[in-house]
Amino acid sequence: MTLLEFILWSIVKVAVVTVLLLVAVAYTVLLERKLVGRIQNRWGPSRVGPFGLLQPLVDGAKSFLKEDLIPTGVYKPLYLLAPIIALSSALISIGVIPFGAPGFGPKGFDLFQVSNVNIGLLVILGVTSIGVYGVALAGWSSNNKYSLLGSLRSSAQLISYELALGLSLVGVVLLAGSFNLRAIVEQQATHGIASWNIFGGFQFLAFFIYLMAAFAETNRSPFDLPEAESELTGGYHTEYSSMKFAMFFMAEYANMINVGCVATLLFFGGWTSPFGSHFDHFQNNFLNAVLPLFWFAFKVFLFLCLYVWVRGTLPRFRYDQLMNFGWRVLLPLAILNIVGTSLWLAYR
Amino acid sequence: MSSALSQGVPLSAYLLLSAVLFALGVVGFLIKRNLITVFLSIELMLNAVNLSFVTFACQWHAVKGQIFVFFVMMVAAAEAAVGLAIIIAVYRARATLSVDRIDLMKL
Amino acid sequence: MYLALFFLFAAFAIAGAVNLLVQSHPINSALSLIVVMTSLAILYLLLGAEFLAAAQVIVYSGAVMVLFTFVIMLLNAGREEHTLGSRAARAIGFPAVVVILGVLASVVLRARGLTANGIQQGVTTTEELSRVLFRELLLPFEVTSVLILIAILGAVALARRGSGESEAGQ
Amino acid sequence: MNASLHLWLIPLAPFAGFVLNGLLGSRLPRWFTTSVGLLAPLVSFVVVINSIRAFTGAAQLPYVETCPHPWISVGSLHIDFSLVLDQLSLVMLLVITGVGFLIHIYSVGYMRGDPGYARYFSFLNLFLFFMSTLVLAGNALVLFVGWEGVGLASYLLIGFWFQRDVAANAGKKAFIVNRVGDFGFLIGIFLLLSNFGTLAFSEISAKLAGNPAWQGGALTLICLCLLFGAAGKSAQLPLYVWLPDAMEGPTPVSALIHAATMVTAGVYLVARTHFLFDHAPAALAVIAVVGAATAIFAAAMGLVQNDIKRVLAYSTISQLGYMFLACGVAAYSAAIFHLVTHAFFKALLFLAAGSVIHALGGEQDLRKMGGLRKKIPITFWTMTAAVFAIAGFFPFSGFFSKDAILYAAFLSGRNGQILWFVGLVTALLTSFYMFRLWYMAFFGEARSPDVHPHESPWSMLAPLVILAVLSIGGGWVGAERFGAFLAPSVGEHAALSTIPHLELILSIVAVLVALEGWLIADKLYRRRPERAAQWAAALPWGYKILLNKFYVDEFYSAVLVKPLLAVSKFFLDWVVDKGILGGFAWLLAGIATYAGMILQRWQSGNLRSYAAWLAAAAAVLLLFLLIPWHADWAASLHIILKGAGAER
Repeated sequence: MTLLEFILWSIVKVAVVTVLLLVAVAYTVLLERKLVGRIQNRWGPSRVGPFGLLQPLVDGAKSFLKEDLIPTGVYKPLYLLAPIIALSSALISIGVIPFGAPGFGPKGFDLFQVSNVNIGLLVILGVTSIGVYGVALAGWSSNNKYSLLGSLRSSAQLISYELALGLSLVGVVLLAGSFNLRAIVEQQATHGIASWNIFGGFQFLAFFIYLMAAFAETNRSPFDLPEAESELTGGYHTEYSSMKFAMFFMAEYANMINVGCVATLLFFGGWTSPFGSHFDHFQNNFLNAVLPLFWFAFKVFLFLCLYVWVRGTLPRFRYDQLMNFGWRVLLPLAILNIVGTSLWLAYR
Repeated sequence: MSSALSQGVPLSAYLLLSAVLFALGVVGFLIKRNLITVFLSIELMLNAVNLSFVTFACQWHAVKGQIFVFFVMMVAAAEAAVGLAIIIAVYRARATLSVDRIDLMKL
Repeated sequence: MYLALFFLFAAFAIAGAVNLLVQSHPINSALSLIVVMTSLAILYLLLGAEFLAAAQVIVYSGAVMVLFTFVIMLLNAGREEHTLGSRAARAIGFPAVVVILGVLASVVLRARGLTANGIQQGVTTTEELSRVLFRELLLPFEVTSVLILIAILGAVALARRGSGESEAGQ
Repeated sequence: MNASLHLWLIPLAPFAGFVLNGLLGSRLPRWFTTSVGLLAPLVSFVVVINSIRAFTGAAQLPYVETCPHPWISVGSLHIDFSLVLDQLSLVMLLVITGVGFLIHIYSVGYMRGDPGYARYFSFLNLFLFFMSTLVLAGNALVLFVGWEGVGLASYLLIGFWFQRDVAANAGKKAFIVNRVGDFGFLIGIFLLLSNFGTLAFSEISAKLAGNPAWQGGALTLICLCLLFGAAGKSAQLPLYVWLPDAMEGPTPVSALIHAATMVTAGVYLVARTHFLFDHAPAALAVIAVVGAATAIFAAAMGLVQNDIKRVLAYSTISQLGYMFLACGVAAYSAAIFHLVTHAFFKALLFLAAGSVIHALGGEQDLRKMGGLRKKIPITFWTMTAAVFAIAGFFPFSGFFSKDAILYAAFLSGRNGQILWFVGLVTALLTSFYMFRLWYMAFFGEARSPDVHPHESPWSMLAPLVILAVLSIGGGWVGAERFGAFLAPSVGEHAALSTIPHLELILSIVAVLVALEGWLIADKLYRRRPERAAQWAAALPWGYKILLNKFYVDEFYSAVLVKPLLAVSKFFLDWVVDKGILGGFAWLLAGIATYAGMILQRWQSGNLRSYAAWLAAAAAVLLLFLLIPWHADWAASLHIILKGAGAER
């Protein structure tokens, strides 16, 4: 493959994945509204299109057509930069996520992963850590006390939970002996559901920590303090409107999807079938390529449903509870998990 | 594919970049008046030196060069934590961050 | 492609560093430094230090610099005041910088035996790195953890609003 | 065959006790302090007992343990840290650890309730550490370490109640007077080193044995120096003044340090270095005279003291004089014998006195005592045993040892009879003042009716009883057998009388003299108490001199202390301190001030200028590293201009 081909293929892949991700984001919003509606015993959006399926399009159009307000007091360069940082860091992560089996594509080219990086997991963590700036700068540059409070809360929360998040993944990395996401999945592929890290790898504790930290990292309920509307009107995005607000919105849902993808890859065997590799190999090449995609999407879907479920049922934490939980519960648990896993690995 | 893809970069270029960044860091230390920015300049110098370390690690295929950078990062993190705490304390005491106004040992 | 990437990100790095100096608002300087650090992370990747690249982003860009912006936001640091400053800084400092840069550049340019890096030279895997780190350099590594602990304690002690008299009036 | 006796444990166990109690004692419960404090001397005592094996052939004597690492090695001088066990040190160790252990037990009761309980025990253990080091020392330097160490422990314990000025001053006095003596000792050590090239006792002894003609001269000087040191430690004339004041310390300390063990270190030193003194007859004569003079002088002062502990202090000085007298007539084994028995009965006297003081709630004045016989019977009876022992009645232990000394003195040369007579008079005085104390304390009516004496607890009484048994029976071993046992360490004392039954006659004379002392005391203080005052009134001049202790303290104060202070004031304060040091300090300060005035322009406090200097320094350093410096500056310049590559 020449350089030109490489670049062309890469551009195509990036474009397809980005579009897919944005569509997924849009429909995640719909999913959430529908599910929360059902949880609260109402219908959710149902007017636009069959079962409200066209609602995301309409929402998008609405955001786009709204007047773009820029308050006078803001620090403009950063005010404009912040949503871009937030959204782009949310979108970049998907670049290293493998969502299908390897080996499908011309000339050894990987069709179902934008880029297979040795340190894929670290890249995701790194990019996530950059995402903090979006929130932090948005709040500060808005020159609004609610925004500033929201962003300060958010930065502190993100930094605190990033630790627990990173540490919770160490157990998985120890099991796989690699940061490569494909290697991590392959390591769980043998016996289906029994060899998934969450069960076969005894990483249930790690998954729990990851889940909690992920809720916090994505500013989702019950850890949605940075945008707690009852206290801070809108938190860091109080002063944002129209498309810039939509970017934050999309970033949040894209992050949810990312987190779901990572959870799927690390704890639920990624694209592999829950029935093990015996049933996963068909003579039909097409099935072989598509079934893993289905499994991956299905697992992420379940994870998103979990997200929405939690949002629909749990109340919001208080700020000190949040910090205490992160530092005094999750962090020690994560360290305990690492110690336990490494001992288990050493004496296995 | 080839020539363009595998065209190497002389390591001296990295070293030069490192030297330039370091010099810029020193200049920043000399001309910046805000305590935080001065601190940022120090971080810039540290990063420049790190680049040299990684370059030499690449030159000699020595893993320890990279590990040294690792240690520098840890020290920088510790330094940032303490340094920023000091800056906060100084700001509380004097209500300014200008290095030219912070020139007395006592209040 | 290595060459192109190098020049791209070297340019980013230098631009970021210059911007750090030019900007008068600390938050801009901090963001410029993030640009520099992220560019350096890419350069580390080019040099085959992939773990360091990730660590650079996570530790420097993601943690240390967040701390900086956090403090800038907390103190609401404004633009720099224009003060006269020190004559010594200009009279001695700038020549010194020129000398340092000149010496370093002359040494680098005159050095022989420096190779070029490219795709052929391979990558230091995380495994290799950790093997050395946790076998040969275990003690320094552990000592670093003590250092960090001390730094945490120091930071807490310094930044905590003491019951001292200086705060009484505020 | 040479099984290890672990001598190192003897000093080290108390040291461990010192460290433990010193560091932790005040933070831990009392039972911990007590058990550590008692365990330390007990361990030492057990090791000492165990080392008796050496005399049944388990080890060769003298048995030596040397620290494997050389202690001091400078040029041709090599000094090891060596411990030596022979007959002499065994006897001493038995006394030190045995009596020491008893006194530790006694202290548990006596010091109960003192806020410095842990400190007290740590100091007491420290003392045992140094004392056993002193006794076990294989060379003069190790001995000196112990010597100085016991001085320190003594200082700490005399000034134990440092809140009281008197105690603190007494501690200082003891320390300073001892320093004077130590100065002599140290010079003696230097002279030994320059004359013999070694400090090990065994080597010096061997060199002297190989050269019997070596007499007097340098040896006399060395011996006099050592004697000076010994006189300081053992409170002999003229350096005795510190001992009476040392009674300000706790009574068990007086018993252990200032009666039984430390003050006898001087006697031990003379006995240990007897091979030197044997070659210096002049020095021996000086010792004999000093001893005899001290004995009678101190006994005379003891006659009129009213403080119970001070009486005992003067008695101690006097008895030490006896021991010196014995050394002076080369009867070392008799000296050591008296040392041992004296350790028993004097420790007992002090402990019993402590019990009396304890019973009276801190009262030390004899004139306020009386009638205690019935109230504290055990104390009384044990005290009685001790009084009879010190007075020299048959068959109490003091009789045997004192008798041996007097006998040896009588037979020593031309002036032996004079020494003997002085000793006899001293015995009379001793008997008198001891019975005076006995009567004043225990007989007659209670003179302070408002106090209600009570017997001491068993932790105090048990040592009293044990020591009483030892005071009675300690001498039955007999001076000859004792001498024979010690002979390998201190040599035979070969003076034999030509007169038949001389020893028996002398003994009877001594006992009669003691009896006379008793009778006088009986008359003056029991039957006719008013006569004592009449005597004092009849001889106002003599009584006053005695009461004021011959004005020696005043003499020292006027002749030594005050001029010294005056000179110090003038010379040290004005000339040295204010003149030289002060001037120098002013000069330095001036330089610093002016330099500061010039240099402070750099210390502007401006961060950026500091950074600039830093950068400049870095630049200079880089240049320095880059340029290959040559001796020839022109060549360097050439290379700089041509570039570094040109040098190849």
